[in-house]
This record gives sequence, C-alpha cells and structure tokens, in this order.
Amino acid sequence: MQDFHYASQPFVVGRSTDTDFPACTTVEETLTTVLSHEWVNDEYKHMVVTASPKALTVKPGQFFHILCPSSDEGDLWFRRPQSVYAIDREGGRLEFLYKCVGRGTHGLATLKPGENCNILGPLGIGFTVDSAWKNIVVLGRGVGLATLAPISQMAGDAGVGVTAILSARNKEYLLSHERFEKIGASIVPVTDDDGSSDIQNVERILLELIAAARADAFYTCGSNRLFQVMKRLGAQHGIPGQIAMEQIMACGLGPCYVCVKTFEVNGERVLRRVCVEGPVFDIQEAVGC
Amino acid sequence: MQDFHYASQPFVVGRSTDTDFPACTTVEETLTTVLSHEWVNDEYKHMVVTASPKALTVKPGQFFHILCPSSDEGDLWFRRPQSVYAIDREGGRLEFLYKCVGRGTHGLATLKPGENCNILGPLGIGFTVDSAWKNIVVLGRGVGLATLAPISQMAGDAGVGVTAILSARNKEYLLSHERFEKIGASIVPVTDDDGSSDIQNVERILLELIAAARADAFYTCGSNRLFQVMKRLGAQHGIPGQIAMEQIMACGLGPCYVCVKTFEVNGERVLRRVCVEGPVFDIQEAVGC
Amino acid sequence: MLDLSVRIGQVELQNPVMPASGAFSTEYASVIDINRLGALVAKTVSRNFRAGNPPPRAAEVEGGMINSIGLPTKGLQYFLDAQLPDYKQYSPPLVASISAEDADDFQAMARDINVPGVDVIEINISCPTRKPGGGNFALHAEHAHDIVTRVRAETDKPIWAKLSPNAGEIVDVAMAAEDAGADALTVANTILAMKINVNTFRPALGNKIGGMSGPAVKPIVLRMVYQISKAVSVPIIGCGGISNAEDVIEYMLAGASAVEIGYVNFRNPTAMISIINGLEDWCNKRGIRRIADLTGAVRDGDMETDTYVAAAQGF
Amino acid sequence: MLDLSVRIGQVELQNPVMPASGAFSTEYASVIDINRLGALVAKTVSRNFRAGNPPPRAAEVEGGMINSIGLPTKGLQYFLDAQLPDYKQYSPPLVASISAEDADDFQAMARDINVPGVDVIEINISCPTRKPGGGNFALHAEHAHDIVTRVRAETDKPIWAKLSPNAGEIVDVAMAAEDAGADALTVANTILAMKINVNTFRPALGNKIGGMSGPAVKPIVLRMVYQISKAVSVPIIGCGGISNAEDVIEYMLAGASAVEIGYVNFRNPTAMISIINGLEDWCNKRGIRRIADLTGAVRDGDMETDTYVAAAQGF
Ligand SMILES: Cc1cc2nc3c(=O)[nH]c(=O)nc-3n(C[C@H](O)[C@H](O)[C@H](O)COP(=O)(O)OP(=O)(O)OC[C@H]3O[C@@H](n4cnc5c(N)ncnc54)[C@H](O)[C@@H]3O)c2cc1C
Ligand SMILES: Cc1cc2nc3c(=O)[nH]c(=O)nc-3n(C[C@H](O)[C@H](O)[C@H](O)COP(=O)(O)OP(=O)(O)OC[C@H]3O[C@@H](n4cnc5c(N)ncnc54)[C@H](O)[C@@H]3O)c2cc1C
Ligand SMILES: Cc1cc2nc3c(=O)[nH]c(=O)nc-3n(C[C@H](O)[C@H](O)[C@H](O)COP(=O)(O)O)c2cc1C
Ligand SMILES: Cc1cc2nc3c(=O)[nH]c(=O)nc-3n(C[C@H](O)[C@H](O)[C@H](O)COP(=O)(O)O)c2cc1C
Ligand code: FES
Ligand code: FES
Repeated sequence: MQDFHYASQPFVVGRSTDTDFPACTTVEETLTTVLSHEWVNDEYKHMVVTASPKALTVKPGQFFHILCPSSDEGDLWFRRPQSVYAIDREGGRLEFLYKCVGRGTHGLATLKPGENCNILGPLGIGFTVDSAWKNIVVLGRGVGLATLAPISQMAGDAGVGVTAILSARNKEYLLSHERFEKIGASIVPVTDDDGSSDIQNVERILLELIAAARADAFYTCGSNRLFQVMKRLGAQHGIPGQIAMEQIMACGLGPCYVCVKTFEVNGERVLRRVCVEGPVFDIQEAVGC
Repeated sequence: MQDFHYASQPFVVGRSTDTDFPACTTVEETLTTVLSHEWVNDEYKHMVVTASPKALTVKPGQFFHILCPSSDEGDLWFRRPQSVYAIDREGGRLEFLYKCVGRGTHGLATLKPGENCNILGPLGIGFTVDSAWKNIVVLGRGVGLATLAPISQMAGDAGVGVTAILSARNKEYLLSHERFEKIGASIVPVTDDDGSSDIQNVERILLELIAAARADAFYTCGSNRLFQVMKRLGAQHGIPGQIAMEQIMACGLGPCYVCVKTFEVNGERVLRRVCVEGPVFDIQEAVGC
Repeated sequence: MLDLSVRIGQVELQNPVMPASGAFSTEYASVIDINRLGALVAKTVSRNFRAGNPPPRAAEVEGGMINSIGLPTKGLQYFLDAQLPDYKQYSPPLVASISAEDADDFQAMARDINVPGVDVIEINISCPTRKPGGGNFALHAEHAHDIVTRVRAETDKPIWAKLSPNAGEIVDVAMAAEDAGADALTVANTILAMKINVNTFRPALGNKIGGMSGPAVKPIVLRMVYQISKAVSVPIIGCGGISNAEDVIEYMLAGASAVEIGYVNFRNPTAMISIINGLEDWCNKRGIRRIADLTGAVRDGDMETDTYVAAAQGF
Repeated sequence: MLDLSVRIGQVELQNPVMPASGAFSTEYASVIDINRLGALVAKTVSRNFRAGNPPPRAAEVEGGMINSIGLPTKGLQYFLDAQLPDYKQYSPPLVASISAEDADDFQAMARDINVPGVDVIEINISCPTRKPGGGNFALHAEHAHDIVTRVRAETDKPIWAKLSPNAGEIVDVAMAAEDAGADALTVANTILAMKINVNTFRPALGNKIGGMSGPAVKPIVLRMVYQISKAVSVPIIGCGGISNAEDVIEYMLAGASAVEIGYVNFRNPTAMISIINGLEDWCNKRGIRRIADLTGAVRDGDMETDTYVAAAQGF
C-alpha cells in the first residue's frame, strides 16, 4: 500500500529525500542510518550515523542541521544544529555528542539504531589550525566540548600539540576526556565540585600556559565566562583565538538571517550569521556567546 | 527521560488518555490494544482490539470514532468513524472491518498488533430487531456489509431468521460471507461480474422474499441505489426498514452539526445528525445516503 | 492550596476552562463530568430556525479544521423551553450565545434572552460563515459599537462580545466594544479559510469557504489577545487553538483571564478535563498559588530593544 | 510533452515554482540546482543599511514558524553592485524585492532598481515586522494604490505587488493594486502572530510579535487567493504554507498562476526541487498537458446551494 496517493497529504516533503544532488553542490540533505545511539550520562547522548562521501568532507567546527523526530504528539518544524563530534572518513561514519535540553534533542534521542535520520550538511565554517604553531589551548564546557573535540585530531594531524582545559560540574560530566586523551592532548580537568573551574583558576592556568609558551592559539566553545577570559588574555598577550558560537537557526544556509550575533570589527558593531559566516569566528571579534 | 516537560509541547492531549470517566457516562475515550490486524483482500482490513466494559456495551449499528495514526509526514486532525463489526463480550474484544480509502484509513492500517489505538465510543443509535418478526432481510454492499454483519447475530439472539443479500464487484469482495453464514443467515450473493447485482435482479429477489413472507423488516447500508429499491418496496408493501448512514464527522457526539443528512418526516424536510440521531434511521424517512 | 478560580467581571469561574460556542452541548455529559468546567457556553442561537450551510460542513487541514456550519439553530423559543432547563441541570454558570439578522434583532434577542438561568450573554458578532442577511458586525468598530450599545441597553447581565480575527483592526473593534459597555471580550472566532480537493477540483466545503480553528491558529489569535490586552481594561477570554494546559497558560500570560476551547474537543473529547488537571499540576509544580495571577504576566517590560546588544547576548 | 511553463504577464517561467523573498539566496546553490526554479526572488532590499530586529528572530509553532527578521539589508547599492551580478550567474528570471521608508522613497527605489538584469520588481508593501518609519502599505486600499501608482510611473518592468494577509479587506487592496497598474499580485506575506515561552514568561521573539508562515497558514492564504482571483484579472502568485506538489495544484486551482515558497525551504532545502518533480509526476499521472490550464480550474460553478439537497447527497 506504499504507493497510495493521498488526496491532500499535508507534508510530503518530510523526513526523506529523493533529490539528486548536482555535482557542484557542497551540501546535501541526506538520510543517514543510525548505527549506535547511547547515553553518555543522564543528559548527554552519543549518536553514530552512516555518512555519504559529501557529508564526510565535514571539518571540525562545521555542523549538520538535523531534522529531529518528535518525542511527543506534536511535530518539530525546525531542524536543530549539531556540530560534528568525530569524523571517521575510512569507516564512513559521523558522530554527534549532544545534550538533551528541549523538544528537539529529546526527540532526536528517541532514534534507535537502524532508523533513519535526515541531516543537512556539512554547514558553516570550521576551525583552522596553523601548522607553524607548536601548541594550542582548547577551553570548553558542556556541549562546547563536543564541538572542540575534533580540533585535537586536526591539530594532531598538523603536528601541533594540544592542551585541553575541560570544564564541567563534576567528573561525571567531563565529556570526551578519553577522546582528547587518545589524540595525546594534555588534559586539565576543572570542575565545580572542587572549585577548580573557578574563573580565577582557569585564568591562572591559561597564564601559566602562556608563560610556558604553550599557547600559540586559543579555541573555545560553550561558556560565555570562559570565552571572556580567553578573549581578554588573548588580546593582552597577542594570542590568536577562535570561538564556535551558537544561535537559534532556521535555514542553516544563509538566507534567513535568523541566526545573527553581534561582532566588533575595527571598533564597529556588525551582525554576522552564525550558520554561514560561522559558527567559528575570530575570538577578538566576538562580543558575547 | 519520560518525565521531561517541554517548554511548549504543541499537542499533549494526543493519542492517550488519563482521564477518569465518571460512572454516569456512557461513552469513553479509551486506549485499546490491537490484537490482530489483517488484510482481508487488497482493500479491506480487519482489526481486533481489546475493549473496556463500557466499550463492550456497543450494539450493532453503533460506531466508534477512531483516532488514526498517520501514514505520511502529516498528522490527522479528525477522528474517523467505524461501525463495530463484531462484539465479543466474553473475550473482551471488538472487531472492525474497514476499507482503506484515504489518509485516515491508510493510517489506521499501519497499526501493528500490540500497538495502541485511541477509540471513542460507543456512539450513536444502533439497529433494533423486533422479536415478533420471523424473518428479516439485510441488503448491503461494500463497507455496508461490515455495518450489517452484527445484525445477524442480534437477530439470531432474538430468534429471528435472516436473509442476507450481499452485493459486491466479484466473489473476492464478498466480505463477511462466513460471518453471516456462521449465524445461520441464508445468503444471496450478487456480484457485478455475472450481472446478478443488477438493480432489477436485486428488486426481483426482494419481491420474492416479500412474496414468500420472509421479509418482516428491511436493513440496508452502503449503497444509495440499493437503499432506494428497499425504500420503495418497503413503502409499497408496508415493510418497516432501517438504514445505517454515513456522513463526514467531526465530534461524533452531537454538538458540532457537521454530520447532518436530509430526512423527510411527514412530508417535511429536516436535517438530522448522523452521529447522535443515527447512524441508523428509519428507511422511509431517509432521502439519500 | 491552589486557587484555580478566575473572575470575569461579576462572574466567578471555578477554573478558566470553558468550551467554545458551537463545540459543546450537554451531550458531552455522556463522556466527561461537565460540572468540572469553568462555565458552559451554549451554541449560538438566533430568533428563528436556521438550517445552516450545505454539507460538507467540515474538512481537516494541517493544524486543525475548517468549518462552515452556518449557525443552524432551532430558534430562540426552543432554546428557552428546552435547552436552558437542560443546561441548568449542571452547576457551572451558563453563557448563552446569540446572533441576529440585524442590529434591531440583536437588541430584541438580548431582551428576550435576558431571563433567569442565563448567567452571561455572549454576543456572536463574528461568525464568518453566516449567510448574507445576518452577520459579522465585528469587522468594523462602528458596527461592533452599535450592537454592543443596543444589547447593553436591554440587559444588566454580563455581556461578552465575541470578536472576529478577520477584522483588519481588531484592537479598534475591541476598544469600541469595551466603550459600548461589553463586560468582557472573547477573542476570537474562526479565521476565514479554504481547502480544495485536488482530486475532484472541488472546494472541500459546501459553502466553499469556512472558518479555521485548531492549533494552527493559536499564534495568530494569541497575538490578538496580547495586542487587545494592552488597549482595553475589561477581561479577555482567549479562544483559538488551545489543546493543552500550557496553551492556557500562554493565553493567560498574554492577557486572557479565561479561555474557551473548541476544536480539540472533537479530537479528544476528554481534553478539557485533561487540561484542567494539567493546569493544576503545572501551577503546583511551579509554586503558583493563584492561577489568576498569570493574567497579563508576560515578561515583556524589560526586553532588549537594541539589535546589537540583543544579538550579543545568549538567547 | 508536459508543459510546466507559466506566464505572469510578460514574464515566462519554466515552471510555477519560485522561492519566496527572504527565504532564499544564491547560497542555496550549495545544496540544489537553482537553475531549475521558475524564477529567483531576492530578499527585500531598502535604500540604506538596516540591522533588522533584535534576536531571537524566529520560533517554531505548530504548523510552521513565526519570524521577526525585520528586513535587514546591506542597502540598495550593495544589491546593485554585488547581489545582482551574483544572481545573474543563473538562468531563471530575477525578481528584485523592494521596501521603503515612505511613498517618496518607494518611488525613488523603483527608479533606482530599474536596471538591466532585474526582470521583475516585487514591491514588498506588506512586511509585518518592519519598525515604524517604514511600512505596511498593504493594509488599506488607498495606500496600496498610491505606492503602486508611484512605482508604475518609474518603470516599464513588470511590477508584482506583495499583499498583506493582515488587511481586513484584502480584496479591496488587491483591486486597488491592479487598478494602479500592478502586473501581478503576490498573495501574501506573513500573518502577525506571537508565541510566549511558558517557562520564562518571555515572548519567544525579541520583537515580541512576528509573522507566521508555514503549512498552518495555507488554508487562510488560499482563501485569499480564491477571493482575489474572482475580483481581479491580473495573475496571482500564491504564497503561504506550500510544502508539496499538491499544495501548488491547490493554489493554482484557487486561481494562482505560480507560487512562491518560503518556510519549507528551511525544513527541507531540497523541497522546491522535489515539488517541481512532484508537479511533473502529478500532471503526467492525470494526463494534464499544460499545467497553466489548472489556474482557476476549481469546480465551484455548479455546487448545490440548497442545504437539504446537498445533505441528501453523498459527499
Ligand atoms: C552551530 C551549532 C552547533 C551546535 N552543536 C552542538 C553540539 O555539538 N552538541 C549539543 O549538545 N548542542 C549543540 N548545539 C546546540 C543545539 O543546537 C541545541 O541544544 C538544540 O538546538 C536545542 O534544541 P531543543 O529543541 O532540544 O531545545 P529547545 O529549547 O526546545 O529549542 C527551541 C528552539 O531553539 C533553538 N535552539 C535552542 N537552543 C539552540 C542553540 N543552542 N543553538 C541553536 N538553536 C537553538 C532550536 O532550533 C529550537 O527551535 C549547537 C548549536 C549550534 C548553533
Ligand atoms: C457511522 C459510520 C460508520 C462507518 N463504518 C464503517 C465501517 O464499518 N467500515 C468502513 O470501511 N467504513 C466505515 N465508515 C466510513 C469511514 O468512516 C470512512 O471510510 C473513513 O472516514 C474515510 O477516511 P479516510 O481518511 O480514509 O478517507 P478520506 O477521503 O481522506 O477522508 C477525508 C475526510 O472525510 C471524512 N470521511 C470520508 N469518508 C467518510 C465517511 N464515509 N464517513 C464519515 N466521514 C468520512 C473523514 O472523516 C475525513 O475527514 C463509516 C462511516 C460512518 C459515518
Ligand atoms: C464546528 C464549529 C462550530 C462553531 N460554532 C460556533 C457558534 O455557533 N458560535 C460561535 O460563536 N462560535 C462558533 N465556533 C467558533 C468557536 O467557538 C471558536 O471560536 C473557534 O473554533 C476557535 O477555537 P478553537 O481553535 O479552539 O476551535 C464554531 C467552531 C467550530 C469548529
Ligand atoms: C525568515 C523569513 C524572512 C522573510 N523575509 C521576507 C522579505 O524580506 N521580504 C518579503 O517580501 N517577504 C519575506 N518573508 C515572507 C515570505 O516571503 C513569505 O511571504 C511567507 O513566508 C509565506 O510563505 P511560506 O508560508 O511558504 O513561508 C519572509 C519570511 C520568512 C519566514
Ligand atoms: S539560520 Fe538562516 S541565515 Fe543562519
Ligand atoms: S459529528 Fe458533530 S454533530 Fe455529528
């Protein structure tokens, strides 16, 4: 009965896609298959999906715009952006690590292995690493760690060392610890429960790294307070920095201007779209995240 | 994560119900469980569900208003009425036999055994059988047979004989044959392929039954042409008759006045609501179905 | 103790949940305990019998339905003789809804329905699918003002004026109704809409066009409640697309004192009871003691209006 | 051979599917072949730079979304220097969309955008979330007439007037625009709407209210297209809630010659291509040779108007 044609199907263009993508396009709306989907703790879930060759061209800091199923009686009418957490080009897989916060992410969490997931991407501008650098510092908290994780891989590939300052409520929420470790990053965990995630302590750690000449560049995501410290120290010490930002999105492609954030460029305030002009921006130009 | 509370869940009051029904109510919105669900031919499906004691009070000719799942990307916003096909009071089961015609019924057809189905009922006014009668004639076509099937049971229980004239395109679509048989109805199949379903032939059969005094009452459903014949012969020969009618419905309970049909009562045209004043009406008052 | 009661002028409701006119009758007593409702709102009645519009009278659309019932009624006398006593078997206040052929008739209807047992008169000046000869007096402020003034002259009972979302300047209409003496405003009736069957090329409704209701219209009507609540001081009854407890909260935050519920009763006849239960849970969970305090409690006074500042903040 | 082409006055489109202004840019070339579209409709441009409204600028609602982008633009000069050449890399005709501070500015904008490469000028007189000082000239017939007259005086290019569904008398506005010389009418822009977050008590949009679009608004806008098509003779471009091929057919039956598609591009960026493919399939299956024949083909001329007769028939 699959061929039945409804008199007034309200939403045919739904979760699937039958469109041929012209060769020149860089972005695809594709149906992936969920390979595994596990809770990491009681808030975060880790999803592995199959990926097409075009999807696998994704770079750290870039994201996919995901059509989440609904977990309630309603329907979701926007996609949800999720940055890529790991890229397995040989295995043809992509990984996402996300926090369940609202309807979209809770809906996403209902997907079972074997089910399809419609993703759009890769989107946006990712991180860059200069192979002339010796050592970079990544500083993240919460879901920010998911976005920063692939940086270590990229730095490693470019022969650059990584110090990863990972901030969380407590050890249990120190996500991606192993992933950073595997790459050989030197890890500095800071947590709320022992007070080590205090902004003063983080500043102290950063200053030490600067003093030790182990901070050729800064990378941050996921906390406005941490970003502000990095921005200030970066400016004071002339250290370049990159930040991955978030904003509510509709299209994810550029035209709608829903996802704007404020930046300061040469003393002037400008709005930029997180989806196409970011999500990765120059840390000195960002105002707040 | 089941307890998660969404900021703006658009449709909480969905397929499930948590309401206690006051003892005085006669109708329930309940979640049944699908026990079996099979294709009868390529158009009709037979569904058996569990039923609450209140749902089991349903009488032949009454119906349930079913919240069908969707088989496409959209959502269904109306329930769909389906008359009860069989009532198993001991086994606590209800059966439906329905034709897949549009989004609602194709959506219903996707339900698998073990899944829930939200039904509202029992609704409307059913058939009546006078135990003084010796023999009644039921005449139906298509889905009308589903509605007429339980009549035989009821007539049998009242000690009344049944002649069932079953009309269909061909033998394959002669639904409920066995069910009528089981009750001991004498069956007259008429089909399009051999021309026996011709209106003249059906009229001839009815006249024979009248002549043989085997037509104390008429019952019909599912075909306007067949209804018109029964109405005419009933009027000519003073045979009481009942017809089960259909109309697009919204509420199914009476207030909305969506489901009106025209009737002629003492020479005056009136509108009646199929859901509460029917679906079973006096055949002589019905105008068209 | 949680207090779910709300007050619409002189009328106290045990909770803010009422059925919308035309989507309810005492026939609902067969499936729910209608004594739990805030009030009972009767189907609109006109002086004389009306057959209503040709079928099909309803069609489903994404997010709800469109209908063109056309205000069928057995007439005023039947309402007074049969329906009123039927409604008075139940405890919640009764809101009678009236419509009329013209302004004089509206005035006369108000006089004739001004009987004991009727607790509130809702004047349906906004039905979009009544046939010509009667009608939609809620499209322009002058007409609304005239009708409300005439009804006011005939009764001391609370008058609720039911507005039309099809008006271009609904805030002006609301202010006119308030000025003419309406005790409350019901916002709103259905939005004119259409569906065409692409197989048959036929309009889905016998009346060709009809009124849309259901969850799809909620953001539109909610916006109207918000705008009107900034302009009038009489209570507002929100009506449009409510399907769960949070929708009721949203309407109250926007400025409604109570709500009326239509379409969702058709989809889930137990919805109004679930919603009342849901409101109780919602308030208890958040430590809200009086639901009436939510009316107009939207936090819109301190919002960032500078685009650059707003876009620098989290959202 | 199936002919999907349609004609809007002097402009021939290879098929009736266009993006809606503000929901499209050449950035879509990264995901679809935009040369397959009937035309390209650019984001509305104003004379000078505008930042737009404070975030959050969009929220999802049942059946679609509300937005309050607020017409951000880099200004006319940037459009002419950078965006126009960018669009002209592609083959479909270019529809430029303009907005302005006042009537004089609208006239001047029309003059300044009257350059080679611009194939059609769509005048956005209907943006519901522009800040005061510019505006919605589509709420009243006189204003619409004035703007279209002034634009007409400046250009021989086709003018499409984009109407507002928030107008109380949209048919009057449509007739005024036609009378003033519009070559076609785009029906319509977004419907004013609101959402309040019941956790934070805050409006979901920084601008408090915004414009609603998506499948939920389709029946409302379709009704407007139907009503307008009975009253004007210029072509109509349907715009509102289209998400599949059958929605396009429905709009055409109601009287539209072509359509513009907004929201669904955000949900499925490949939607416009799927829809064009779907139109082809739909016509082929039904033996329709020229899609243009569907315009206004709704079968509404022989409908039963007697309620009793209609209610005696099958439906
Ligand atoms: C470029 C980018 C990359 C991201 N990567 C990750 C990641 O790797 N892991 C992770 O856990 N989260 C990530 N996020 C945040 C994630 O998109 C949000 O948590 C998610 O959209 C929330 O949706 P929800 O429906 O569960 O929550 P709700 O609160 O119900 O969302 C309501 C609405 O807000 C929007 N929204 C809410 N929060 C965000 C947000 N932060 N960014 C964009 N839109 C939002 C949604 O689109 C939705 O329309 C990323 C965000 C961006 C912009
Ligand atoms: C009292 C009653 C009992 C019925 N019993 C049976 C039965 O036992 N077996 C069976 O196969 N069919 C029965 N029908 C018909 C069945 O309800 C319709 O076939 C079904 O609603 C079609 O829905 P759809 O979405 O598949 O079709 P669509 O054509 O997509 O329906 C579109 C709309 O029309 C309405 N609609 C369409 N056809 C009917 C109809 N005939 N009656 C009421 N509403 C309709 C639906 O509610 C829907 O809103 C009965 C109808 C009534 C009124
Ligand atoms: C079938 C139907 C009949 C209606 N009849 C009336 C009526 O008689 N009088 C009236 O004032 N409103 C009538 N309405 C409008 C509703 O009262 C209500 O204003 C509208 O449906 C919006 O609410 P909802 O979205 O919750 O349905 C009717 C609505 C429907 C769907
Ligand atoms: C994010 C967004 C931005 C829009 N910007 C414009 C615009 O700049 N100019 C314009 O005329 N309409 C604009 N619109 C309105 C659309 O062009 C269209 O009229 C409306 O969205 C209805 O179509 P839809 O339901 O298919 O989205 C915008 C709509 C959205 C959703
Ligand atoms: S989300 Fe549309 S421009 Fe960024
Ligand atoms: S379906 Fe509502 S009255 Fe019959």
